[in-house]
Parts: sequence; C-alpha cells; structure tokens
Amino acid sequence: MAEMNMIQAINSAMDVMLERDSSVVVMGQDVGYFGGVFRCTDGLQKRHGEHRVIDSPISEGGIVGTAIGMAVNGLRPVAEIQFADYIYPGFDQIVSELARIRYRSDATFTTPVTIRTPSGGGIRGGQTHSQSPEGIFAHVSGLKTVMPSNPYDAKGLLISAIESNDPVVFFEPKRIYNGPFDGDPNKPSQSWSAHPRGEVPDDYYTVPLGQADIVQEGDEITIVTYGTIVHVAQAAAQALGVNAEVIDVRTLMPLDIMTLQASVEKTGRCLVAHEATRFCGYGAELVASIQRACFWHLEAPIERVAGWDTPYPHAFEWQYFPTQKRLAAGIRRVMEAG
Amino acid sequence: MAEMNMIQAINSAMDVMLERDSSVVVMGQDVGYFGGVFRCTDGLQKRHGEHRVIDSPISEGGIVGTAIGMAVNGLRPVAEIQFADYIYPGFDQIVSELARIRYRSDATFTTPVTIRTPSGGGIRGGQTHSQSPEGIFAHVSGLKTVMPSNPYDAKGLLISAIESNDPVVFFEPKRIYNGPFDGDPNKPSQSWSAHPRGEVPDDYYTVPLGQADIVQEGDEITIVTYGTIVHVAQAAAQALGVNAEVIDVRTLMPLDIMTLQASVEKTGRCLVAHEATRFCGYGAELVASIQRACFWHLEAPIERVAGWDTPYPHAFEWQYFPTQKRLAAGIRRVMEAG
Amino acid sequence: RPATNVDFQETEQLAFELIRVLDDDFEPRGPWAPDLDKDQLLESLKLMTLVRAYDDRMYRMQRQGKISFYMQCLGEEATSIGPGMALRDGDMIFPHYRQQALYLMRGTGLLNMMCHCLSNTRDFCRGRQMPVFYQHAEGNMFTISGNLCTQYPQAVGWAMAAAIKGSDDIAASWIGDGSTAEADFHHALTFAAVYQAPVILNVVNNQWAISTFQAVAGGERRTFAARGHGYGIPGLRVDGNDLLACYATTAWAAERARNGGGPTLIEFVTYRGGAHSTSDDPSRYRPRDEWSAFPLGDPLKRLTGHLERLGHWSKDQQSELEAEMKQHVADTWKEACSHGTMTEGPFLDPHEMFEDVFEEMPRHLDEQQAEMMELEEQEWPK
Amino acid sequence: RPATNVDFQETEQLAFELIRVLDDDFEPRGPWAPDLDKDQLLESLKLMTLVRAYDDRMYRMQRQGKISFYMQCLGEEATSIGPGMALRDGDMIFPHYRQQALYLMRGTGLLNMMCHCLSNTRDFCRGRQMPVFYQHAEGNMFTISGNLCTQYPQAVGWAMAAAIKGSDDIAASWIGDGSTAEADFHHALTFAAVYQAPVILNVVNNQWAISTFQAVAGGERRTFAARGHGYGIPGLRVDGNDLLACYATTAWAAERARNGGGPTLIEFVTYRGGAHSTSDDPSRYRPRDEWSAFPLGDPLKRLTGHLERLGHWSKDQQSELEAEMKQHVADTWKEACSHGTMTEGPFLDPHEMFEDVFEEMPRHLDEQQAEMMELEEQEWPK
Ligand SMILES: Cc1ncc(C[n+]2csc(CCOP(=O)(O)OP(=O)(O)O)c2C)c(N)n1
Ligand SMILES: Cc1ncc(C[n+]2csc(CCOP(=O)(O)OP(=O)(O)O)c2C)c(N)n1
Ligand SMILES: [Mg+2]
Ligand SMILES: [Mg+2]
Repeated sequence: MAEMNMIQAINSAMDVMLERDSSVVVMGQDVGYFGGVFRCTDGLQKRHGEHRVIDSPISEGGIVGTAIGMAVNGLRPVAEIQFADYIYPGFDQIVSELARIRYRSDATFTTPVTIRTPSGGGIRGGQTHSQSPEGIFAHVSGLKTVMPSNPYDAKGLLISAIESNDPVVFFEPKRIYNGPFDGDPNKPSQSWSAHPRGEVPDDYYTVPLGQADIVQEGDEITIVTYGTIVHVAQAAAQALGVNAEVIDVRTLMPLDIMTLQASVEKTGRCLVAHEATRFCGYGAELVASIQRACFWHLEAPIERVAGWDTPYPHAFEWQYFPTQKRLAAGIRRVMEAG
Repeated sequence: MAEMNMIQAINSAMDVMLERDSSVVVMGQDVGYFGGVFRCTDGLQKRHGEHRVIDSPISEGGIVGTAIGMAVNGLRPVAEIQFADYIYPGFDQIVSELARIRYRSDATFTTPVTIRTPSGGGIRGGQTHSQSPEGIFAHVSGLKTVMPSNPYDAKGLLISAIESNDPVVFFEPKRIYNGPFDGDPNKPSQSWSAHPRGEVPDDYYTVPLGQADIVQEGDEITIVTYGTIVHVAQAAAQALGVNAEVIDVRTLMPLDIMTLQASVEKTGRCLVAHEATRFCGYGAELVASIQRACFWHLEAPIERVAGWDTPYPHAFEWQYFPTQKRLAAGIRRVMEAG
Repeated sequence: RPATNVDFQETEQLAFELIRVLDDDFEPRGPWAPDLDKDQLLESLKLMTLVRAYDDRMYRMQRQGKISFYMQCLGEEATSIGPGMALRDGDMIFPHYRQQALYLMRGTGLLNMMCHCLSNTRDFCRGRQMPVFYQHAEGNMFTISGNLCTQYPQAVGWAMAAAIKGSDDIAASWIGDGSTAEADFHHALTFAAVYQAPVILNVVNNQWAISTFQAVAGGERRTFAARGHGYGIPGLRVDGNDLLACYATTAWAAERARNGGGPTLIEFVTYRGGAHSTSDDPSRYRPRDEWSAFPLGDPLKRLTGHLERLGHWSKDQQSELEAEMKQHVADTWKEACSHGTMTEGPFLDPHEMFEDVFEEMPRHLDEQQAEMMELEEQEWPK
Repeated sequence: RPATNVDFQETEQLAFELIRVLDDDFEPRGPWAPDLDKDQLLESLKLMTLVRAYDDRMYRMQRQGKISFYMQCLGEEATSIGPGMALRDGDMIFPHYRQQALYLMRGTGLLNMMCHCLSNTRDFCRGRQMPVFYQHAEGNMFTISGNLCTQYPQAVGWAMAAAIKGSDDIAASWIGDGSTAEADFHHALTFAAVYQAPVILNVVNNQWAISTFQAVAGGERRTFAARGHGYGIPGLRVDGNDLLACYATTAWAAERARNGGGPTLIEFVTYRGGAHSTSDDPSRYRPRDEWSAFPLGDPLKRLTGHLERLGHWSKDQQSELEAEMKQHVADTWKEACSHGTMTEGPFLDPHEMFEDVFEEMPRHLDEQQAEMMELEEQEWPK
C-alpha cells in the first residue's frame, strides 16, 4: 500500500502491466523520454525500454491506426492522446476500425487497445483543453468507455482496461489528477493523501469494468455522476444536509443499470450530473434508461446538471463548471418537485 | 410545382441557390462531372461551371477544411460527404473548427458551410453504408443538425441550411431518396408522386430550421421521430388502429421542444424512434427533455425504438431496422403500460 | 535494379521510370527480370484465369439479384498475384477491396468467398459484412474495411510490432490511387519513415476513383510512387499489367524490409477494366473503349503471350483452362448456394447479430437480443 | 534564385540546401539578397525588439499568476517578421501560435493582445479563448486554434476561393515541425497541388515539439521542405534566423502564387529559444545551453549585426531601443490591467458566454443563460 495521486496510480498501472505482460506497449506524444505532459508515463521508458514505451509523432490518427496494427500482431498497446480535445483526428480509426474489427471479422481479429486521455475542465484550459467527449464514444457500439474518480479506481480500472480484449477509451479527469476537488476553486487545493481511495496497492489488482460504485449511501435522492463531479456532488449534498445516495458510474459502457435502478427505486428521486455539455450528452442516456427502469417509483422528474451547451470558455470557467452551487440548485429542484 | 423525389428536390435546392447566390459553391467526391453517386448534383457542374461545382479528392478532412477556408473568404460551400459513414475523417475539422470558429473569434469570423451526407440503412449497405451518426453531431455545440423526411422539406430545409450563417450538418435518409418507405421491404417500392410532400415548387422557398412538424394529429400517443422512420411510424400506428400523433423533428439541433411538449402533454404517452443505435443516441436526449418537460402528464414511461446497439449487419438488415413490427411493439408497450 | 540495401537517394529515379520486365513482344528484358520457373508461371496464369472467371460469375450473379453487391478486379489481377508470389506466408497482408486474388492465394477458398458474398450460413463474416469484404486470419489476410485507406497505418503498426518482437515477417498493404488523398496515407508514410517499419505500401493506380480520374488525387503532377520521397521512402513505379515486374519489385522491397531497410512505396500502373462496382455506370464518365487503348494492355494477354513465347502454353490450352475454370466456378457457386442465398434458406440465425460486439455480451445487448428473438416469433401484420 | 515562374523540377534542389542571405559576418551574399532599405530594416528590428520585450513581460506575468498561460516565440521572430514584410495587406494569414509578431505587424495592437491574454473586458475573444489564441479580422489575421495544423487546409481553401473569385490575393499559413505529422498537413498539400492554390505553406522547424526532437516527425530522414516534392510542390529550406532570407523566399513564393504558379512549401530552420509554453520545463529533455550552440545563431543579433555593418545602427542604439520597448510594454501592460485582470475587475459579464454559439441564440441557450444568471445572484454556501 502507498499513498498515490491519480497520476502515480495511472503510472503504476502501466508499470505493473509492462512488467507482467511483455505484449504491453505504451505510446503517445511526449510519453517516452519526457514521461508525458502530465507525467503519467514518468520513468516508464527508462525502466522498460524504448521499444515498449514509444514517443509518437503528433498524429492522433497515426497513433490509433498503428496501435490497431500492433494489436493485430499480438501486442496490447496503451496509447495516450495528450488531451481528449485532440482525440478527433483519430476518431475515424477509433469508430470505423477499432470498435468494429472484432464484429466485422467474426472475432477472427481482435484489437485489445486502450486509449488513455485526460479530459474535463477546471484547469483554465479554455475550449481546447477542457472537453468531456465521453458521450460520443459511449454511443459507438464496440467500445468500452471508462472514467475513474480516484486513484484506487484509476489503477484498478486501467489494469482491467489493458487486460480487456475489447478496446477501451479511458478518460482521466485531469482536474483531480493531483487531488480531489469539491468544486470550489478558491479553497486551497487538497491532496489525495487525506482521501480513503488515495491508498493504492503497489502491485497488481483490478477493479472490474461494468460496475458502478455507491460512494455514499442515502435515501432522499440518488445522484448519478462520474469523474470530478463525484466529489462536487458529495460536497453539495453535504452542504445542503440532504441524505443523498451518490453513485459513481465509473464504466460508462457497459452501464451498470441495475445498481442505478435499485438506488432510484429506493430514493424515488434522481439527479444526473456531468461536466460534458448537456444536449445529447451521456446524462441523456442515464435519464432515458432510469426513467424507463424506475418510472413507477419516480416522485419527481429526473434533473440534469451539466456543462452548458457552449464551448468551454476560458474566462467563465467557474460559471461554466458544474459547481456545488449548481449541483445544489439541481438537488433542490428534484427535492422540491411534486 | 413539380413532382420530385428527394434526389431531385435536393438537386433543385442547390441549383436554385447556385443561381441566386454567386457565393454558393458545391464540392465533394464525384459531385462534379459525374453528378454524384446518388445523382444529387446531376447536371449542376454543366450548368454552373467547374469553378462552382467541384470534384474533390477522396479526403473528407480536406473537403471540410478547405470548405471552411472558402467560407472565411466569403463563399458558401455546400460540401457532400458521400456516405455519413465516411464523415469521420472530417470529424476534427467539423467539431474543433467549423462548430467553434464563430464562438472563439467573437463572431469576427463565421463559416456558413453546409455539409450534406446520405445516412441510414435499408439499402443492403452493411456496416459502412448504413450509419446514422446524427446524435454525435447534435451533441457538438455550434452545429445545426437537420434531417428531412420528404422532398418538400428536403428542398426547403436545404435552402435554409445554405442560407444559414451557422454551419449545418444535413443528413439525407437515403432509403427514401426515391420514394417513401413504410418499413416493409417486401412491398413493391413506392414513388414520391403519390405523397403530398412529393409536390415541390421549382423555385426558391424555405422551410425554417428549428421547427418540428406534426405530420399526423392524434390523441392517444405521441410518436417523436425523424427521417425514414416517420413513414414507418405512421404505417405502424395505422396498422394498429392507434390514434397517434406523429411528429417529425426535422431539425435535431436546435430542437423544437415546445411542439413536442404540447403534444405529449395532450396525449400523456410517448414513443421515441430512430434508426441510429439506441445507447446515447439522439433519442436519449428526446426522452430526457420530454420527461422533464412533461413529467406530470406522463401516464407511462417513454419508450425508445431504435437500431440495436451493434454495427449495422448486412445479412440481418430487416431484423436490425426499426420495422413496423418493432414500432408496433413499442407503441403497444407505451399504450399498455400503467 | 539497385541492390536492396542501397540508400534511399539511389532509388529516387525509380519513382519516375516505369519498371517493366515484359516488352511488347512478351520478351523478358532488363535487370528486373525474375527467375520464375514454368510451374510458377503456369500457377499464376491459372490463378489469374480463375479470378476472371470468379469475377465474371459473381458480377452476373449480382445483376441477377443473387448477391447485393460486387466488385471486380478485372485488368488489375497482376498487381495482386505478382506481389503475392513474392511474399512469405508469415507476412501479413492488409488489402484494399480489389485483392480477391490474394485471398485465393492465401487459401481462403473459392467456396468460402462465395458463401461470404451470399451472406449465407457458411459466411466467415457471419453476415456482418457486405460482399467482397473478405478476411482470412489463418492465411494472414486482414479483414477488409469499407473505409478507404484505414488499413495503411494498421499495416505499419503491424510491421512495427514485428520489429519490436524481433521477427523478420513483414507487412504489405494495398490501396487505390484515389485513396492516397486520405489522412491515413500520410499517417502510414510518416510512421513507416520514422520507425523504419518493415512494410510494403502499394498503390494500385488503376486511373480511376469511381468517376474521378487519378488527376483529382494529384497523380498527373507527380507519380504516386514519388509520394514517399518527401519522407525519405523509396518509391517504385511499376508496370502493373506485367506480372513479372509486379513480382520482381515486391521481391526487392520485401528483401529490403526484411533486412532492416525499412518501407517501400510501390505504385502499380494499371487500368480498372470494369465498373467501379455493381452500383456504378462508367459510361457516364469515361469512353467505353478506353481500356483497349490503354498502353500497358491486358495482364492476362501479356502473361499468356510470355508463356506462349517460352513454348509453355498455347491458345488452345488457354481456352481449355478458361472453360475449366468457368466450370469450376459454376460448380462451386452451386455448392455455395446450397448453404443458403439471400432468398432461399438455410439462413443465418439473426441472434448472431448481437455477438462479437464485445468479447462477452453485456446486459443491454442480452436484452436487445431477447427482444429481437421474441419479435421474430410474432406475425406481422397481425 | 530561379525565376518565380520556373517549373517545379527546377526548384527541387532548394529543398535540400539552406537558403541564406546574411553570412557569419552579417554580410548579405548570394542571389537571394533582397533590397530592403534602411527604414524597412530598422522597422523590422524595432518590431523584433518589441516582440522580445512583449514575450519577456508576458512570460513573467504568467509566472506571477497574472495570466493563465503564455507562449513565447523567442528565437523564431524572423520567421514571422520576414514573411510578414513580403506579403500584401490583402493576403490572408492563418498562423500557428507563435506568430505574435505578425499580429503586431497587421495592426492588432499590443494593448489588445495583452487584454486578450488577460481575458479582460477588452479581450477581442470576449474571454472565450486561452491566452495567445489571437485573432484580427480587419488585419486579415485568422483566429488561432488550439488544434494543431487545422489552419493549413483552411488556408488552402481560402486561396482556392481567391482564385475562384478572380482575386490575386494569396493565403499563407504557419505550422511547426511536429505538426507536419497531422492529417491536415497532407490534406493541405494534396488540395493545394490538385487545385494549384495560391498559398504559401510555412513550416517553422524550431527543432522541438514540446519534448520531442524534430526527428520524431521524420525531420532527420528528409527535410520538411522536401515534404512537398511528392505532390509536385516546390520546397524552400531557409535559414529561419536570417530575416533577409525569410523575407526574400516569401517574396519569391508570393510572386509565384500571385502569378498562377501555385503553392510553395517553405521550411524555416530555427530554434525554439524558450520553453514550449509556461506549462513546460525543457530542462527535463534538452541541454540548457543548446540554443547558444545552435549554428544559425540568434535572429536579433544577426539583424543588428547587419545594421551595424551597414553603419545604420550601434550597440548603444540597440540598448536604448530595448529600454524604450521595455518601457512601452510596461506602460501598455499597466493600461491593459486597467481593463481588468483575472483577479481584479472590471470583469466580462458571464452571460456573454452564451452568445455566438449560433448567430441567433436558440431557446435552450436562452434558458441556460437565464439559469446561469439567476445562479450568479445566489450566495454559496448559503
Ligand atoms: C473514407 C471513405 N470515403 C469515401 C468512400 C467511398 N468510396 C468507395 S470506393 C471510392 C473510390 C476509391 O478509388 P481508389 O482509391 O482509386 O480505389 P479503386 O476503386 O480504384 O480500386 C470511394 C470514393 C469510402 N469508401 N471511404
Ligand atoms: C491535434 C493536437 N494534438 C496535440 C496537441 C498538443 N500540443 C500542443 S503544441 C504541441 C507541439 C507542437 O510542436 P510543433 O508543431 O513543432 O510547434 P512548436 O510548438 O514547436 O511551435 C503539441 C503536441 C495539440 N495542440 N493539438
Ligand atoms: Mg483507382
Ligand atoms: Mg517545433
């Protein structure tokens, strides 16, 4: 056991897998000699060699395309896209190829590729360093989509992703790389050491894909969220003194609807929250699935708190970001309805 | 007035706009000398010249990227992507550039580009000639997203799209290019001449963006859909003898929620249907928005009928496609619930 | 013909010439003439004749509505067969959709290929792909994609992995002239150059991309073979209707790659003898007699001409062979249809549509599968 | 220096040489020596000195937390200023993020650029972009994107439109060495070649792409200038720290484009003198003294050296100029801050966040805007 922040946990996951499985390779822009712009691959090339931790040209399409070819030849590439905002030049290889090669070939070819990419805002990154495109990938049949909210899950889920024979897009909420964030930018930044999930085993372990996590039990309302907003939601509910059940979806596809359903049937009220823009965002699917599964138990309409339907504006980050204030307003709307 | 199928109506819209506005240009693969693989640009190069109706290299990214540059220089490009399945190599230019140039530049630069692309299945096109990715584009702030369901709307909406100073992604349901389709592949194919909306003015007219269309009034259930499924839904409701209100969304972004809300408040029951895969599809947003707007009027959970969450399989097209049978099952679930 | 280990600089001229072996009198000439023995030549002729018979039959079957779609490789056969002969079984092939000959060479089997085009119970894609999107893992033939050029960087990645694993197998990929405009062409060349991947990147320049002449892809300003020069990748421009030249140039590039010399880009100059696909009508955009005027002729005629000159073959033997292949194809078609057609059973079980989206079927697909199967039971209209 | 209307073939050698004007003694030599008069040279020196003072100040302001982010162009100034002088006002510029000098040349204004970096009430992006993502429509300077290389095909499209409209304005775009690996590089070159677009495509090879040396983009196997050869596009490899060479080569390419000669690719060889950005720590991946060892020197020293040789300038005058510019920048910064900073008002009104997503605000944004404004009123924690 060691105290790790999310960067160290993610680094450890790759380190462990590079050690355990000689078919694992790590690739991406600046990931090798330098160790990554967020340091997630720090030291890996030194430990595992240039042939297994590879600096790639600035070509997201080329990174995904070659990763697919490597996977077809028996490797397990873990490819980093430096920011989720820059994943789009690789979109065709992800959607048209990576996601469907197993299917179209009747599983005679498979592509166990993991794509890691930092996402989300709250770091003054403006419109091209803050995006949360997870909903787009969750819509693509054949991709698994994951977003952890703490170091323990990050390492365990990333190892599961690397070991999965299905392609996985693994989003890393960069705002909480170094510490949990309750949505108040004026507070001194916290470290993971205080957080129970900041305790991470040094060795191999997994957190299974496809299982949501009830991070806080409650009976007045269910808050379904993931990534950074898990921490904001907990803080908001606490500040309001509402006994909320907070669920961290963790794996967006496949979705653990059973855990969500059981909770909403218990509380009768539900708020869905994420950082991504609202219209057609992942939250829409959560609402649609939950209203169908729990309709007869719902005492109020399901509300969504999400990024506004605009690009992520540099100057207005804290009016754009789903802060405690906005979560609280959403919780109130749900609690006071009906 | 003339009888036109959707291909002729779309061709006429571009012809009219090329004639009226010297800044309009048409570009895309095979659109020039040949007139397009679906004939939508037939005769346009001959009439308007090689400089205004341009054959492009096979490079969707280059087509969108150069179209943006042309727009910045005062032109109004109408770019064809030969199949919606092949739009992804242009995805970065659409999402990162086209959608956000107005915003990021405080409207000092604008990009009035229309991207036309045939979408949807039912033509034995398999997984790479049948996709319906509209939900992905509706999620991107800054894009308008349109899908007509008949020749009259197709021409009027396309002219509105070309005249819009916002970028528009214009999806053309290729299954109904030549005639309406009620979902039964064994019936002899129908022509548009029998359909009231097959009557199309030869000259300029518009159908405004952002307005849904109630194609059939009813009071038992509201069916919200668009594109090919509009026709399937009408046939299914009729076959069941259900007095359904069928709404053609027409413009997916911005969504005309008021028309949907008024209808569902009246009927108390709602089915959402589309061809795209269900998980995180556009229908999820429709359900999420409607359940919030109409929660207290709903007598049953909102159901979705959509493409299964798999790639579009060649051999099982009619088990995959939302046929009358599947629409009917959905209608029954909604009608019988509660 | 430079040594296979020369520096890039010494190869530059080869991107602008047209590398040929067979002259107009079917005589092998020049430094590229390979030593293929009689059996190998006859083997390749047999294959070429079979592919033509296959294409001809399948094209007509589509016209009769027996299959939904088809694409011929008429006139381009040598650009698959020649290279195929020069590669090892362990080398991985990432084809474009006009390499049916390579699938036959790698043991995919005529019957299996027909069953795929029929999407029948024996389809190795289990009905999930349109006709001609073949695959054959055992034969190291990759699954064909509908999206142009995506296989190019994949081939480079496969080759990078071979190098990482210390194997001397190489990868080879094919695309068309029009596809060179796609992003993945640049991705492939960039990564191949940077990592010196053991890969052969082939461009089959058949003059047309559906209705657009290769000039719309920039082929007239500069040869496609020269596209690699900006990256320091050797380019060979080859007479694609000359089976011996196709073989010899691939052998050169393969030896170079296997010995650590890195990638080679090969442009095969040929002509698309047929329509783009069964959905296409070339009479709308090109002269009907263009092929007959094409200076590089017909690869089949040139190969038979060569064999006749060697005294290994005669017109009669060729007619016999064609009749034999035609019969073989007809018999195989009959057998293929016995495994189901689009209209007559046996049919694939639609529940298979939900398999292989993921390794294990997640709950939501399980439910959708059950819902679909239940609907299958129901009558409609009731 | 060939005539500007020569065939591509006659330009090929220029992609492998290093085109220079100023020799090591700051003497102009060779056929590329332009005739820039004293005033023009002093003008460019003034600008270069201003840009350095600006970069220096803004870099420190970020370090002090006054702005969120910054990127210098230290050492690369000549690759913007030289070309900028050779273009006409009507020519459209699609820059990379290190062309701040071009914005200054095109009249964007130091004050406005600072106000943008502060995202304050005078920010021409109204707070929507990170610092250094400038724009200036009146000056025909495009809005900078965070996504690398996207501006390249856009510049080609702009140039195609100019040709369609019969104007003789041209477009010019800049990217870095690392960005050449992106798909849009290939898109731009393909379309530029096919349509012979009047465009200048510049690659600023400053040796580094964040932590990766230009070799990771393939720069060591083949010059970036040669990337165009595969498409038949002339490439010029230029000493990017030689303002006169940067000017002269751009003038050549501009004249060629304006007269229908089509695109030119220009590689400017230079060195990234500073960190990649304020988020970067180059000591982790390159020797601290690498710049001082860079053979092409410092563009500012070379320009002052040249002017001194001509007797137009002295060390003292340069120190005065630097002091003057430093003061000018300091004063302007003070004024900029009076329009608001990240911490002190006046602030932009957050409701503006919802404007310009579309030309007219649709209902859902209207509602979201109202909801946000209402929340702004509320206290939290209550
Ligand atoms: C990404 C993508 N864009 C467009 C298409 C549509 N399309 C299919 S084949 C084809 C022409 C390809 O021409 P070429 O590369 O020369 O190959 P050929 O058909 O001549 O063998 C086009 C445009 C596609 N399949 N994929
Ligand atoms: C599409 C995309 N991928 C990755 C990045 C992250 N990134 C920003 S700058 C940079 C390096 C660019 O290097 P180069 O092109 O040489 O330009 P320079 O910084 O040297 O001027 C990278 C990788 C990005 N902004 N956009
Ligand atoms: Mg072709
Ligand atoms: Mg650089």
